[in-house]
Amino acid sequence: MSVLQRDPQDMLRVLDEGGEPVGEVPDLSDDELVTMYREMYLARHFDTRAVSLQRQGRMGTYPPLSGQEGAQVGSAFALDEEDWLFPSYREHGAALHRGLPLKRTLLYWMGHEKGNRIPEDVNMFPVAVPIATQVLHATGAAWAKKLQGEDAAVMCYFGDGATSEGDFHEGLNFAGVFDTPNVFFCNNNQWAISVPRERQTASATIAQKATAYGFEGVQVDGMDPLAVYAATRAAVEKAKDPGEDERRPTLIEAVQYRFGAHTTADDPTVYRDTDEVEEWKRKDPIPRLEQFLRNTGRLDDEKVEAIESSVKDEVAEAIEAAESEARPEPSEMFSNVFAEQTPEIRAQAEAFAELHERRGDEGFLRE
Amino acid sequence: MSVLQRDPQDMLRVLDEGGEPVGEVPDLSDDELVTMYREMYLARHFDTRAVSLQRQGRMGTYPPLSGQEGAQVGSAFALDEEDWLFPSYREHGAALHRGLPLKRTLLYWMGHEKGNRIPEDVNMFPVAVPIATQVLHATGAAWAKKLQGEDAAVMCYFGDGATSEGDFHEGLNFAGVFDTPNVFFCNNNQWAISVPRERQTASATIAQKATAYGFEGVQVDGMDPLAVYAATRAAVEKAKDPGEDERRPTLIEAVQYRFGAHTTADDPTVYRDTDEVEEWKRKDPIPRLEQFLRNTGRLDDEKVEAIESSVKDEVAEAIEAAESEARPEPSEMFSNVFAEQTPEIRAQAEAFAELHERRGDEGFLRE
Amino acid sequence: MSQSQQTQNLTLVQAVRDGLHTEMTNDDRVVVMGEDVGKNGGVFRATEGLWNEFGDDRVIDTPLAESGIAGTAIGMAAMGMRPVAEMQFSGFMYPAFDQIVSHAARLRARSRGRFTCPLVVRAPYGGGIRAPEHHSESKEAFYAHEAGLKVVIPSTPYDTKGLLISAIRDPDPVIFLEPKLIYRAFRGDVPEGDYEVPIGEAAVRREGTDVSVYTYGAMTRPTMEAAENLEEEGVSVEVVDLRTVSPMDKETIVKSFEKTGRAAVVHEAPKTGGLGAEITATLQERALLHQEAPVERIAGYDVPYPLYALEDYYLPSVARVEEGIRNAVEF
Amino acid sequence: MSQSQQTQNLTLVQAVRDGLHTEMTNDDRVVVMGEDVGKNGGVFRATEGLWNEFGDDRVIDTPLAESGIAGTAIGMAAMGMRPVAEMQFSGFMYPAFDQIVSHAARLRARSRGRFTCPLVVRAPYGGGIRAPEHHSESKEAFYAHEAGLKVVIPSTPYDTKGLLISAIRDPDPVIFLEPKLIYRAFRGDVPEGDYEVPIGEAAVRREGTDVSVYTYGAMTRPTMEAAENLEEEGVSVEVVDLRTVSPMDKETIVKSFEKTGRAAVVHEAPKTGGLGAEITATLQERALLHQEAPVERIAGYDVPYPLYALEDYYLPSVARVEEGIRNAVEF
Ligand SMILES: Cc1ncc(C[n+]2csc(CCOP(=O)(O)OP(=O)(O)O)c2C)c(N)n1
Ligand SMILES: Cc1ncc(C[n+]2csc(CCOP(=O)(O)OP(=O)(O)O)c2C)c(N)n1
Ligand SMILES: [Mg+2]
Ligand SMILES: [Mg+2]
Repeated sequence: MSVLQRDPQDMLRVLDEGGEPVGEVPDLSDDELVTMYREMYLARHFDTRAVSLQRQGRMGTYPPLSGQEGAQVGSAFALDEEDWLFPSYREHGAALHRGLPLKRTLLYWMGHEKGNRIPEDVNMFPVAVPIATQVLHATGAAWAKKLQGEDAAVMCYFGDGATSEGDFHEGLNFAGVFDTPNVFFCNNNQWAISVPRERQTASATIAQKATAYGFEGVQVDGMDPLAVYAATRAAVEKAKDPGEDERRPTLIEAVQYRFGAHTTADDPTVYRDTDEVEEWKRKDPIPRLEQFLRNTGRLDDEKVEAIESSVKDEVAEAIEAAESEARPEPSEMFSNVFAEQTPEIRAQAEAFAELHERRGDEGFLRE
Repeated sequence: MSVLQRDPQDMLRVLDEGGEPVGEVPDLSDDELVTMYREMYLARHFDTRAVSLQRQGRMGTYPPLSGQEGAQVGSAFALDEEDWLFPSYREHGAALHRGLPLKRTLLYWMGHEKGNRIPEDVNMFPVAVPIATQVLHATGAAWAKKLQGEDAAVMCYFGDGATSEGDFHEGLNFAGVFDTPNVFFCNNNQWAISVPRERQTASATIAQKATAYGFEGVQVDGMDPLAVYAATRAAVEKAKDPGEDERRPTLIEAVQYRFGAHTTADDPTVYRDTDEVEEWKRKDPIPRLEQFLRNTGRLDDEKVEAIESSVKDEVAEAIEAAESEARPEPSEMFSNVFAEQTPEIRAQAEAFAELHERRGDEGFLRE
Repeated sequence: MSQSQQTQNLTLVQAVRDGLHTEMTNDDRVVVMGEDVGKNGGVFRATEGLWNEFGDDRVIDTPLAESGIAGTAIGMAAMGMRPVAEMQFSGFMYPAFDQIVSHAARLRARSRGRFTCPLVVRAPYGGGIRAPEHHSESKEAFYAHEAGLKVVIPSTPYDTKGLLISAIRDPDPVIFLEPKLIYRAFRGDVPEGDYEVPIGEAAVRREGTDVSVYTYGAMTRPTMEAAENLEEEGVSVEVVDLRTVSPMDKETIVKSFEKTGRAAVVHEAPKTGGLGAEITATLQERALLHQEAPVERIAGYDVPYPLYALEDYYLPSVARVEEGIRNAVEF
Repeated sequence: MSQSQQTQNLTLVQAVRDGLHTEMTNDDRVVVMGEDVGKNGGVFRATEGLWNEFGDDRVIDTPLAESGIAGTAIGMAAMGMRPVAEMQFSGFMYPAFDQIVSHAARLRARSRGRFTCPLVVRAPYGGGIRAPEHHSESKEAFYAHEAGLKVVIPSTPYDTKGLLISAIRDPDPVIFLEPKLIYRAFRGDVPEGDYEVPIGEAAVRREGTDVSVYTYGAMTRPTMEAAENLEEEGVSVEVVDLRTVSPMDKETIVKSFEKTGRAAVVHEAPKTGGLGAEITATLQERALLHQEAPVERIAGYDVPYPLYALEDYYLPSVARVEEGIRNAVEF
């Protein structure tokens, strides 16, 4: 039986909190497993540095991901090269696995549109801030792949809060009707800013919402990267049509926790207990995978130290690069609105340039 | 076990197609049963006349209900005086049960806003044309009743097509979270204009969509008014909190068929087989209930004839009354926008009046 | 358009269908999607026969969900397809409003050109056909105010086909509003096959020297009729049909006004915040020194569109247009 | 406001909270609902402490669904409650757009007064706080173009509280847009307890004789600063703060213009189709004979609102406002 066919209320697990296998370990090479660990570690370290950049006024509002690395990296790992990824705004970890340079992620949160310009060789869509809107884009993209006869799965991330939006419903419903090659991946981190999961919906699980769309929903321990990988891989394969007319979308609910604030503008102590946070920290996906890798001889102190130091260098370099990026030219505001500038936009751009020339940056920048 | 607790894929029935009981006949008096029959009959006759008025150019586009009388009247019958009804645009049968004068329904489809002015003593909302939008109004109204401490259920009608809209999802999700006293009643008539039920969603039933919201969904034979009554009554009671914390909304899927066109502007022969129509006509709720009432001695030829002739008179009178209603004053356009006219609207109304005075109706009316 | 092209005599809605058919034949990235567009051929028959010819993968009946239609179409467009999404009536575009303004309009800018959105959203639009509630909207101003969208409103069968082909070929999203009052009101010559009418260019429908009247869509007809009536009274009216309301052809608009110094705008949309305001503001911005009278705004009233018993009083009529033009001339 | 009332020195966002608190105390039909408005007190703390004081039934954290919030609030309003729905940012109102324009705006008209919709939809609005994407919109023109909605945009703490109380008491739906750039930029005296600032009345913030400048919300500050700078150059600028953008106080608008004959409008919203067009059209409609120069529109550009590295270039700055006013004066 496929892992997708289990009762949506029966959560899939591979590793327990101590890193001991309690389910079937997916078939990944030693290298892959260590890379998975390294990327989770990288995501965590990146996150810590990003939060502190924001605190120092070197970056704008930023949404941290700590605690969610297992779900992000584990799931992104299950994608093949040709597959696509549609993120929300928090999937910096999944993005780095896909190959989005950390510098781009930093630039975006530093207020540069360029950060949203995904390199041509990375099959990923830009960040989606309006909640759940990307579910429809991902469905449409998968539908396009199917109509174009390309065999690619389209992964879409969203939060627990996003499941309340109409666009979540419409996207999954279209996917069910048109059998689009989608994997809908809900990062259920228990909170939508201050609103707890129980206030979001009365259904016992989010996975069971798939029933409404006539396809499978599975709940997985989102703090367990190997369980996440296993479920996602099955869903990716199913999306790519293993046999006659078996291509179907899947809804995955990865049960996890956001250790930090919703964004750097948020203070979670106002609405949740530190006890709850502590409890979830004991499920931290990083030590859990590390323990498993150590227990099975794939990782040791030396390797871990090497990873730590390479990760630190990598992040430091990215920050350095992002910070030395010049501020975009103000004229860029007027480009890329349309393929060709309209006369009105051209006139506005010219008027702006003239005034900027005359009054300089002081005529515009506020302190 | 409540009828609401059955498997959403197991359709509830009370009468078979020949009018023989195959389930528990609900506890309704003879009078009530005959009234139910009469109202279904009235709805059918009203519908026939309305369609022909449209054909004769005496009314605008009109959405017929033939085939759906059992679901409409059976469900409306299950409401108590204090309950509220939120219709879509096709529930003329449910509306007449609630006490909306037929004349109002006619006026509305004759293009008079007055038809949408529900009398003060009728607990019903105006028609909702934008699909599924009324689901949220009904949820909000039920929530208001609960917050105001009033014990009233709020019934909301919508079609199978409506279940694809985001507002359906958001409404049911709110209802589940806030335990609002709602009955969500889906008139699944198999078609959303030309789009068949299977194209609308891949879920096996619409009833099972309730799983996504954490409350019960039940499928009922919508061509069987007694089954509809039984399920709706159970849902109304549940909405009104039979015991400690048991107040919950319910989703009812009434499986039925629209015998005629979507609206008088539609030609169903373009998209569906007459065979299908014929097959469903054999399930017609009116002869079915009639047979049951005759078999159980509640109805005979004489009574049926009396009903027929009183119904004809009633509809004829309503048509007469609607057609002799004066065209609304053009100035009514400018009233009821706000409680008090704004200066701009007042100025526009005055300019209009001046021009109308000067140029007369010929200055405005197109042939 | 080459000399040798054959022409057909089509209604406006037939021209829509012909435009779709032409581009579907030319370009297999084009798909048509929406409610009832398939076997049923659209509630106005704008997609009649396309499903038979192009099949279920290119003429797609969707579930009843406008945000779903627009949002999936955006995803398709980003992946290299050319979706033409039908909204059954413009009054039912609002559930898709977020997808249209937050995403379709901004995908190119947000991604600095990495992703684009060559999407056409078509909708029957405007009043006058005694339709039910919410079926008679004209809210083009909403879309014209959102940077990143083009908004086209044709008034003749010829323009309809040519503009629709241009819209489908446009690399950016186009809102294509079809005045359903004149879907079948008259016929016009429409070339077979391929041609474009460029987006962003107005057409002078009638030359005149006393006053410029700007209009578009279904209001072009009462405006032309009023202009003819006034001609008989000795008033020479120039009628400019905008055809594209965003981006507006300000050059043509201003040029006409420089000649006449007097103007009126005619649209069905409510007066306040309608495009009449934008046109007026533009005229006084660019040509105040030519202005001899206030620009008259002949528009829908600032009230919800009434049910059909009163709609003729709501819509600008020939008489109202005449009076408005006369005010501009006699000021 | 009675003489004896105590005043507090509040920021604009505190005035929002005080207005909500006052009306929740006065009228138990008032409920506050939205995302994170409860225990969290709103992402800007506009509802801070209300949940503690009034409890879960009157300060309601909803699921994350804007159409759901607006639509259920309409149902509540129709049943005699007075919901105040918060949209977390005005850029996230679009999912609720259909409910707002198709229902809230029309319930009274559609039902000929049988049902009404005394609903307030509040949202932090506008740019300038280095917020993420989609958080800096100013699209008041969308709502102002829909008949049946009132649209309020305050610029001072005093007005904020008084207008919010008026909005809650208003028998019809009010869109209440709060300029978040000035949520905490300064403080002002705000009476304790009850008072109303009437909807539909503009305020002359500064008298002047050479030119009238119309603005509202956060743009009032750079406009005032520009006016002061120009005063030093000998230009006397009158500044009119609209406060309510729909219905507009055309009387005050026109009166000022009749005095000065020159005008500018300042708003953050994109120029094309923004309220500057409506104001300009109104001025030339009612007072063309006084007009001595084109009305300058100093507005956001017709481009998607840029990420924050460039937002200062997008928003009308003091320098741009000065230049615009000067153009109007020197024409
Ligand atoms: C349509 C919309 N409404 C509101 C917001 C404001 N907002 C940003 S994140 C958020 C909570 C999202 O919660 P969830 O979906 O669980 O994702 P998480 O942030 O927990 O990853 C809200 C309300 C938004 N971005 N978009
Ligand atoms: C938001 C919206 N989109 C489209 C329409 C046009 N329309 C009117 S009825 C209808 C089909 C409705 O189907 P269903 O919900 O099954 O109800 P039925 O008409 O079968 O009773 C459509 C698409 C509409 N009224 N509102
Ligand atoms: Mg969450
Ligand atoms: Mg149906």
